[in-house]
Amino acid sequence: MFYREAGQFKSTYGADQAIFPIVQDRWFMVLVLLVSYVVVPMFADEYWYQAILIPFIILALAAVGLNILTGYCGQVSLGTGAFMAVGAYATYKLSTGFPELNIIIVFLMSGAIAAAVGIVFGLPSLRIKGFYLAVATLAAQFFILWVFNKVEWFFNYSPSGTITAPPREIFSVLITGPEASPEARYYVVLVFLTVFALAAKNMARGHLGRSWMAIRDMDIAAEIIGIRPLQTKLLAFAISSFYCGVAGALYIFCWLGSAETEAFDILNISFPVLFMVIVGGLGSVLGSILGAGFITLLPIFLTNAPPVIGLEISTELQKHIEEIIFGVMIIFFLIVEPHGFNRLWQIAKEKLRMWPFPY
Amino acid sequence: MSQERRIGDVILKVDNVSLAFGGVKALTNITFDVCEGEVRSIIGPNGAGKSSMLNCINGFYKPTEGIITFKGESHSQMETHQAASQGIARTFQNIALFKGMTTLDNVMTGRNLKMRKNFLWQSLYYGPAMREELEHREAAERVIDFLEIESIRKTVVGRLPYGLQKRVELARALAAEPDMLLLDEPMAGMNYEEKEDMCRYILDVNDEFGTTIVLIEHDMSVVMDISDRVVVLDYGQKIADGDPDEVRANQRVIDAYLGVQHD
Amino acid sequence: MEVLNTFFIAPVLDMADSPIFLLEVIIGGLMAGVMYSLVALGFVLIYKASGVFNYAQGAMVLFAALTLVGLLDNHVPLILAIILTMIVMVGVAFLIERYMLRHLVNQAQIILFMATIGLNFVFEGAGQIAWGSNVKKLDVGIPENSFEVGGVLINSFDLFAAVTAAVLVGVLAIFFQKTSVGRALRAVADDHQAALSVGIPLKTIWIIVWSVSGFVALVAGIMWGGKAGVQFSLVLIALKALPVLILGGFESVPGAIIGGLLIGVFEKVSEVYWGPAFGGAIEGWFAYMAALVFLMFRPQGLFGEKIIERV
Amino acid sequence: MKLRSLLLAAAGFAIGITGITETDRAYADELFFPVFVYRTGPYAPSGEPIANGFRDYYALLNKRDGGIEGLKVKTEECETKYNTKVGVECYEKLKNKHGGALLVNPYSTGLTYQLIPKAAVDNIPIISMGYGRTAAADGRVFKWVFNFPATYWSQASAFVNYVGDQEGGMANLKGKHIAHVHHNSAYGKEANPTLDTLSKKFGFKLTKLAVDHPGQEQKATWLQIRRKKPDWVFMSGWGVMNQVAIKEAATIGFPMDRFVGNWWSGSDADVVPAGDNSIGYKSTAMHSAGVKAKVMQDIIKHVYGGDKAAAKTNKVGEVLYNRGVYNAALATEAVRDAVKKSGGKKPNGDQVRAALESFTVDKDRLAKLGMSGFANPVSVSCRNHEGAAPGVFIQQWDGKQWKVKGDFVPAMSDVVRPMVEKAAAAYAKENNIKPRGC
Repeated sequence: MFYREAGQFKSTYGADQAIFPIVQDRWFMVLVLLVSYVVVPMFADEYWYQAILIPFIILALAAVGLNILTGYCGQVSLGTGAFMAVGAYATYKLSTGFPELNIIIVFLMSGAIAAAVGIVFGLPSLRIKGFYLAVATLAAQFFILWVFNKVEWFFNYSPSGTITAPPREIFSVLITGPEASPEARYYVVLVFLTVFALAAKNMARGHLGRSWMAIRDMDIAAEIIGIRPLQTKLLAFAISSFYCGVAGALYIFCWLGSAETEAFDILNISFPVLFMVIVGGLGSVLGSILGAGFITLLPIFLTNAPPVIGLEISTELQKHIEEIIFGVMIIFFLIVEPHGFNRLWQIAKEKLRMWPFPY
Repeated sequence: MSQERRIGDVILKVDNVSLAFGGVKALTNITFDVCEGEVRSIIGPNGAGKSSMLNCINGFYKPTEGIITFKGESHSQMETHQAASQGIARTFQNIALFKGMTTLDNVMTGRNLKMRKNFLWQSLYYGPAMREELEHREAAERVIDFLEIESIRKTVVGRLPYGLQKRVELARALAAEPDMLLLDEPMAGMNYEEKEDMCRYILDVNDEFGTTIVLIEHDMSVVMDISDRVVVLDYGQKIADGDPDEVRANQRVIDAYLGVQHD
Repeated sequence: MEVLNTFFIAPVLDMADSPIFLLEVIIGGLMAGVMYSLVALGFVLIYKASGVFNYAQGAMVLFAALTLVGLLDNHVPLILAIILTMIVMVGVAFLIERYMLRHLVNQAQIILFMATIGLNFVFEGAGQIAWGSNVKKLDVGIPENSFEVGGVLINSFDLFAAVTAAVLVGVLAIFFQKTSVGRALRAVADDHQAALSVGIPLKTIWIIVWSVSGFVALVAGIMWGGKAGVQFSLVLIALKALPVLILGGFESVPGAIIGGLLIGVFEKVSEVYWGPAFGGAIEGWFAYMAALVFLMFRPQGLFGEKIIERV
Repeated sequence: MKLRSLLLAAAGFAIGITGITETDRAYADELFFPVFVYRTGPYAPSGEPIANGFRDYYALLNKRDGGIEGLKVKTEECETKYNTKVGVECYEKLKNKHGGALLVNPYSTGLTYQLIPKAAVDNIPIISMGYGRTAAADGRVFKWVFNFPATYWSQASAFVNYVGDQEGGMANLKGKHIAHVHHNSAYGKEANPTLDTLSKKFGFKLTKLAVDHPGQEQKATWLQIRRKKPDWVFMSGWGVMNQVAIKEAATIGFPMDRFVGNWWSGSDADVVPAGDNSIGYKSTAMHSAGVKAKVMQDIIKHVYGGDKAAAKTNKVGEVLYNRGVYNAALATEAVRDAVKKSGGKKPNGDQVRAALESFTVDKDRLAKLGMSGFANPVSVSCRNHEGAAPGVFIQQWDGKQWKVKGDFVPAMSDVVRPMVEKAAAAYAKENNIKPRGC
């Protein structure tokens, strides 16, 4: 009833190509932005920022990046953790080496370095496909982390082998390091996600996105109509790694503050981010963000729900039950909607179109 | 109804091309040419090497021997994606659409080669990238109009019926504004009406845009009706070449189609 | 020049220095490789028959080993415990087919892969609820002493593992080649649709193949559990099997075996002789790199057929 | 239908999470200790006894003494799975609960790294007993972090001291060969700089062998040891790596009494899979194992009501259980000092920190704690957060239990301390911290 496109005629192709062609969608996005930029900071406390919102947003950024590669371009990668680590260590080296450099520029430069590394490890994708490629990207994962662990130059010869985010500010507001306020860090990561998600959406709906999807859907046909597979795939690797690199930099500089390579371990990052992309919906920017929400928030919810409803069970048993529920929910969700949250969102919109009349 | 058709000079020359997979010879010393603006058909029984021939022309297979000359440029080996930039577009025997994308997006991929704005402009979207996008959208819409697939513009092609998919594939090829269009059994699996429609589209393309068409088709009656000249392949060898009437009368062709034993 | 010496000359001289030790390293690699093969085999069986890349294979190894140890700790005799564990694994296979696979027929491979990740969590949680998270000693009476043959140290446990793997592969080969179920399995592996059309019940096949894979997981669990104690970390051995899979191919049983042995030898030789030059702990990524480089030259893997692309 | 359930789920979700941030009550008579545990996941075998030790010691305080100086002890466990991300959630959830955490024991290397810079902001002192950053021993830079009774570097130097002792004098170390088998992570590499320095000083040969995480396959490592035949092997292992290493050492016939693990490689779980082959294996320790100490007897009596079997299934007396008890006891005593100083009132984080900086547990106090002969005295100062005179015990596995062998082995502080101060200074410079003078 309230959500319908009937009567919204578009007289130009431009209007039809708009990112949210339907007026209600535009309002909805405005609402989401309003909530995240204005309402959330009014209510959130440090727990919300540090334990929920900031890690969620950073991982959502990584998921958007991986979705470019896996969802749009069809190249399954398990090297996300490594590319994030490249971003984090590059940021560390650059910002300790050139303390006067603006930290935002450092983040972007680190993203570019991650992109370069991504291109190198994307080269095998020309010949290796599917799960073989996925496993091959693990070579990147293990090798890169091994290097950061082994070569002391990367952590400035610190005897504990860790990197720590030094305090850096923009517009004289501290945004990294332990003293930075959670609000400031929240806004930084949120702006990054907003801008980068929009950019991803823009690329995805332009000719670049079409070449990626063409390679994904049928690489031979794509090549025959003139899409260069290697360049297209490498560009996807580069852009995806750029996103992951920036996410990795934020992960250390705006969230953890201090870490070693273990923070980017395959089980901590690479697999979970891939889950986010699949659960959210392959080839959907919005889906990546929803998927990141599901994968990061559900365990927190499952941990904290039983005490709230007055259930007292041992920590151990609770964690195991949590794991089972988490697993079952993934399977259940895939059975109900294999195309992810994005598809569910579309179905919801279809229903709203009809509402309150069921048919 | 048709304008005066202009058949021009030779646009494609296939010279002594052979193709082998391991020890198996798929094509042996094939030579023929295609003139600008004509409808040229390649026919032959199953396994005669027709699709392999097309695959050689657009660089997907690399001929073991021989030279292919297109618009004066000769090459024996080329990268698959180069053919497209030289102005060759094609459709496939088994539909090779991008199934996860909408009709419009599929057609737009046909114009990808002509779009130049890099990813930085695209990530901004507003400005040059949008202008370029809209320009090509208009071109794509002209093709969509032409093939009368407006109503399925925003439908994901994987969900379309077979006949429509074939048409979308043709649209994608046309969107590239090719000089030469390779059609691999565009009418396979269609009923009579659909075939008639498809014939009309092919002839219209040829007429209106002056596109050279190389066609593989099983249905002899269709081929004979719309082709200017026909090449006949059998067991990877050329057994006849000429206008439809000549070919129809050729004894080797009749034998091949009737399955007379080779000596 | 020094670089040349460190990376190319010194390791080779080192090898030549003590051929007996080189032999020992190679044998050590083969023994480790057998252990990798055992895990890889479970992956291959399921991938071959149902196209599912079963992320939960590691968790299945853990689950089977935990069940076995749990039964043994409750004084169930060994043979009975193994049989009971097998029954549990068959039951698990049945449940997986009934509640998961059946509902995901014809989905994309990556969706099935994701579903097995969900399965992985279920296995981890359920196994630990039932049997706890402690390290448990698994003692099924495999001898553990070492002896020297011509200066080469051999461990009877490793030897036992190698023999077990050989027997297991033999049994599987007979199962696949000689029994009607095995033939049906191969038919399904070749072509799902075709198998269905000649009346092979896909669902039964899936239950069987997941059960067989559960059996392989049990064997792997006994071997790895005997080595390191039965504990949660068994889940992680799946990561050790992945380079084997890309080298040997996801669909090839001999590939899993030969691939495992190759990776094992490669890992040990590289770690022992090149580890010092690089700074150690290189065997992990070296295995992946080696598999990757190999794949660049032979994308179809060790035993795959050359892929001819058509349109 | 689908939509409705989705909305319902979302609503439930929001409620569930909101429930976490509970409103403040007056908690003036409660001392809150958050307990970070890892009872699940790959490291559960180590995490469980530690967690039980904490739990039981706090229960003992409430049951036997009615709390600390008349104030009730309130604890809450939070499962970190030894995962930094989950740990951060735990920390943020618990730090302000029940009137605020007085101190934290992060019990996860990654979480400790994360919390070290944060402690000064949140005003919650960190006790990282035998893990975390070694440089934190320099209290001038790391005001809020305490790592008594010894750091990794002190431990490594104490190990060398022990070897020298066993070889009949430090002079005999010359020409000896020591191998360091270590987990290939920041943690595992901690001992390397110390061992390097000492190998130069005493002239022994050092071979460093890194084992890739998680370490289920170590054939290459142990074949190298078989070939190079070091006189001693020191191990910095973690999780499954320990168990496999001990088993492999037995396989190549390495003499077990010359194989010494660090304090994370010497728990009851570590020797289980190798069975009798592990007899003779040694490790460093901060305290003794077993239930002989009075505090253990008190736990069995007050917490388990004398039920020895129940105590055993709860791992009372295991090395890491005792570590939990020891850690909880020291944390408690520091808080006790702070309570006393504030006149019986509940202290805040800064007061606890101040108490920690003059924290002294001498022999008498150990006796009062029921820990005579259980551990060595600790004495922390503002400058030295590791405590004066650090060192380790050496314990040995006899097939049934861990037994401390010989005397307390002191660390070589003259070598280690300058290294600590150098590392701390580098950290301070990089992070714009002005070291305090003290």
